[in-house]
Amino acid sequence: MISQTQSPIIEIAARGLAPVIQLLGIYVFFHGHYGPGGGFQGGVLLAAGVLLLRLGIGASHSQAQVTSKSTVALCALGAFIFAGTGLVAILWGGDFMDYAYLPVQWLEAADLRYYGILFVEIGITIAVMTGLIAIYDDLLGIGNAGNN
Amino acid sequence: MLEIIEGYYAYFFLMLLFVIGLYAMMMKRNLMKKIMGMSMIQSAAILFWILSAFKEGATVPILDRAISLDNPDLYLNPLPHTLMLTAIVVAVVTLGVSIALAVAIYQNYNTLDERELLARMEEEK
Amino acid sequence: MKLLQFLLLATLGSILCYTVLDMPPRGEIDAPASRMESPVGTPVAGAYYIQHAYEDTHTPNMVAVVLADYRSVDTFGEVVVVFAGVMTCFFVLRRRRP
Amino acid sequence: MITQNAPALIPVLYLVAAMIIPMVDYFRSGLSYFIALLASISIFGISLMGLQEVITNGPISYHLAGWMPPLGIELVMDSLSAFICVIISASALLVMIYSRTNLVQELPDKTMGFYGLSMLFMGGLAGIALTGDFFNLFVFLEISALASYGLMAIGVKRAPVSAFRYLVLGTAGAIFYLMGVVFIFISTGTLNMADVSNILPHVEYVRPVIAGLVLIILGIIIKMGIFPIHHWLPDAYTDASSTASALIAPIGTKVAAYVLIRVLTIYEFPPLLDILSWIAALSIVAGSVLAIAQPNIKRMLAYSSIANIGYITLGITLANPLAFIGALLHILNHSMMKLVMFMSSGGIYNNMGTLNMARMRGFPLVMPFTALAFIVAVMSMVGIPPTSGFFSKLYLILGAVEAGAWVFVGAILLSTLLGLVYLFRFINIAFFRPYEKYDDRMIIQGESRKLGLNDEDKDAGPKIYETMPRNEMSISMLLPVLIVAVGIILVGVFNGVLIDKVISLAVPDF
Amino acid sequence: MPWEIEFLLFIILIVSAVISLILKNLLAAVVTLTIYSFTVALIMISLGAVDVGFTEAVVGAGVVGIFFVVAIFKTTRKSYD
Repeated sequence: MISQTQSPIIEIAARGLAPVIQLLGIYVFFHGHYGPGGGFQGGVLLAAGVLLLRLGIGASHSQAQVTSKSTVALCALGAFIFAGTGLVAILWGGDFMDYAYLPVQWLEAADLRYYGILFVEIGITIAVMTGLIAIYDDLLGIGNAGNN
Repeated sequence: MLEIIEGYYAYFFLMLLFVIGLYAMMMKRNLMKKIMGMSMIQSAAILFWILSAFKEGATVPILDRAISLDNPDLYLNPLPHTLMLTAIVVAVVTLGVSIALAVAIYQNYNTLDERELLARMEEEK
Repeated sequence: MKLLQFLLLATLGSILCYTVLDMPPRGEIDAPASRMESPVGTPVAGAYYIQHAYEDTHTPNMVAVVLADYRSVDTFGEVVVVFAGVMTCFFVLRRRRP
Repeated sequence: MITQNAPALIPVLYLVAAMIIPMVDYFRSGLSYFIALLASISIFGISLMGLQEVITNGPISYHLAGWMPPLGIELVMDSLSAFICVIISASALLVMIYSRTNLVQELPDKTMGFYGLSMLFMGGLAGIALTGDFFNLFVFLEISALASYGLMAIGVKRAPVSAFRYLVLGTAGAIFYLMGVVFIFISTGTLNMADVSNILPHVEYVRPVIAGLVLIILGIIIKMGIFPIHHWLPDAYTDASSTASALIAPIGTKVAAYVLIRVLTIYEFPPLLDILSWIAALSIVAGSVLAIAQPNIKRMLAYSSIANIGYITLGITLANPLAFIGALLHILNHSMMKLVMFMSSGGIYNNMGTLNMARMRGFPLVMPFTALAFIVAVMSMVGIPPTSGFFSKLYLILGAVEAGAWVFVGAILLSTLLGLVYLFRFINIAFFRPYEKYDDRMIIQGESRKLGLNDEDKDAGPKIYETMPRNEMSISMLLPVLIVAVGIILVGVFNGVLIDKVISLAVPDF
Repeated sequence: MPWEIEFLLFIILIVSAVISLILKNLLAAVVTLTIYSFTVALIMISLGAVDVGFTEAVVGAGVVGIFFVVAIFKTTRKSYD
């Protein structure tokens, strides 16, 4: 799993399938307002695409999308987007996570909540995607110095 | 009798699953099997919540223009579904952490069997 | 010792089965969680969410609304749980410098 | 604005600090400590402001996301939770100061992970203390639990095994809790604690409610480490690194005891209280007896934690104001005691190279200030008058007398006597024997350079030295220890003021 | 969905749970566990929880399986019970 595999079938299948899975993940994420889906499911699908690449073509060749070094920081960034939305609401006078107080004047409260939900789900997607990849990398020891 | 079975069979199965999971966590020697038992009791609790949201004859909690909102009995209760999304994430992450600890144990002691582990820890002392 | 554990599990299982017989059966429409109003007059969350989710947020998927607006702090906690798990795996398994 | 938003800011700022730490570390390493320290200081200030506000203006009910309580999530900051928050943030601040030099010696390449996890742990605990919603409590419980599994898993070689055991038990506890909450939810239809306690008298499903409460309490008891289910606690505390155990031991189990207070005040069910108080009495005696047999100081302290959590549970379940005041005072007192003892045992391990009490001969001569603080904590543990431990035990005994429960009075007194045995045995060895040095870790680095030893000598086994180096802990480690030791005496002397101003407001109506 | 189908799904659930605990080959046990989680997802969807069922299907069949397989790859495959 660490080095590139010998079999071309697996590599071609992984290379071909991973973008489709990730496209599906992005679709699920954006369709979360209207049907089953949302940040978490989309994030897991995006992570599944990357994990398929990690399994199929080897860890060192699949660093292009998400590097092992940056996963923890990106996961923190995703969670921080979520928390930051709430803190902005506090700064503009509302309660924590009250999207109606987000500083966008030309939208009414209901629409503001619509976009607030979308914004928060971006954070969830980033955090879940990179988080699952980070756990996988740690389990295999990919991020360790000297094994990379 | 059939009514009781129809109304309560799901609860009974879930309780059975809960006990099976607890059995695995208490009695199985292999750490991986313990982790599997853990994921079983987690899904038993999660299914229990989902069951509490179920209403006979109601539709999924996504707005349908054809169904009026005035009568909430026509939609399933969205609250337990939401909570269980959170609980599933918690379950997965706990599973990941437990697997990480199992890998760390294997790196230190080269076994996953609880008895061998105890024997090796005694040797070390 | 093993017999004792089996007995403990069997007792737990039978107590739980005895308990669930007192619950509202599967799919009961009149269960407390599905009512409009609780016995003391406070609104019950489930019915309120169904009726007001769309007008409050213009989002048809009620689960997404409850997830990210009404109970957003649970979801915040969920994301932090993911982050905590990542940090734990990082702390336990990853080594920066050899 | 800060006071009004204090209930949300206290947990969220901890969590945000935990998120900032890896992001900053990605660009530049070495700044984690300052972020954690800054967050701890500011949150300590915010919780003091919150306590002040609660005492003057009454409880704050904070509606997260702007929705009213049964619909949204409510954070409740009454004087009880504000008191717990102050304890949490103060001990976090002290341990953060303490970790400056100690952590670099213990876990040199893992400082970022440690500070991130400790911030997450504190955030989870503060969230547990403040939340007024059953499911939200579960989420915060899992945050703090996951962080503590990680913190416990690094230490001696067998630490992952202890952490894994704790993980299995802790997850079982969390699932019991979740199962209990679904029973309550099915029979009441709400998750808000205040709402549940209003609705419960009108509920027609009685069996699920009782089963749900029992399951919830079972889950909490597993996290508390009370007697029959205490096996994870000594291993976990002993095997973790000393900074991590100084962080977890003072407050980890107390917050579970606080949750027990919250759950028990929701619904009156007397048989449960009786059973719990007997378990607590058993835990007091068993913890003290088991502590006597331990040679390792951290292990001894862990067993004494079991006894002390028994005191707290007993005070809660006796259900009268005096015992309740005793329990709350004991939460504060025990946190301070455990802070001093775990922090100084970390310093002792660094300087003396051993945790075995029989080998700490002459340790007051090596580390005089640490020994002074240690003596204060020991006095407080046994209950000698000017310290706070005396007063908390006094209130507990008065409460037990008022409840007419003489067995429990006997249990407390017996445990005090046993405490005298194991602590004065240690003091006898440490203070009245001539100095000898055993080094379990062979030789620490600074020492080996000083003595001109090279690496081959490291395999030579424990050594005895005749010289008596004056080797006090570094100032950043000593300062928090001394602050807490002074605090123990101050709390003891001014306990009347503390009880009048803060604790008596937190006592519920019985 | 008629409750008889759900009853069958529950029986599959219990049987796959028991089998995955009995099997001595951990890799086979993990495969059975993914069957188990997929059955859980089916039950959730039959109870009307589409979001949760979707999540459980994605997570249980995908990520959990990968984690277990990686862990077995890093440790050992055989188990004594």
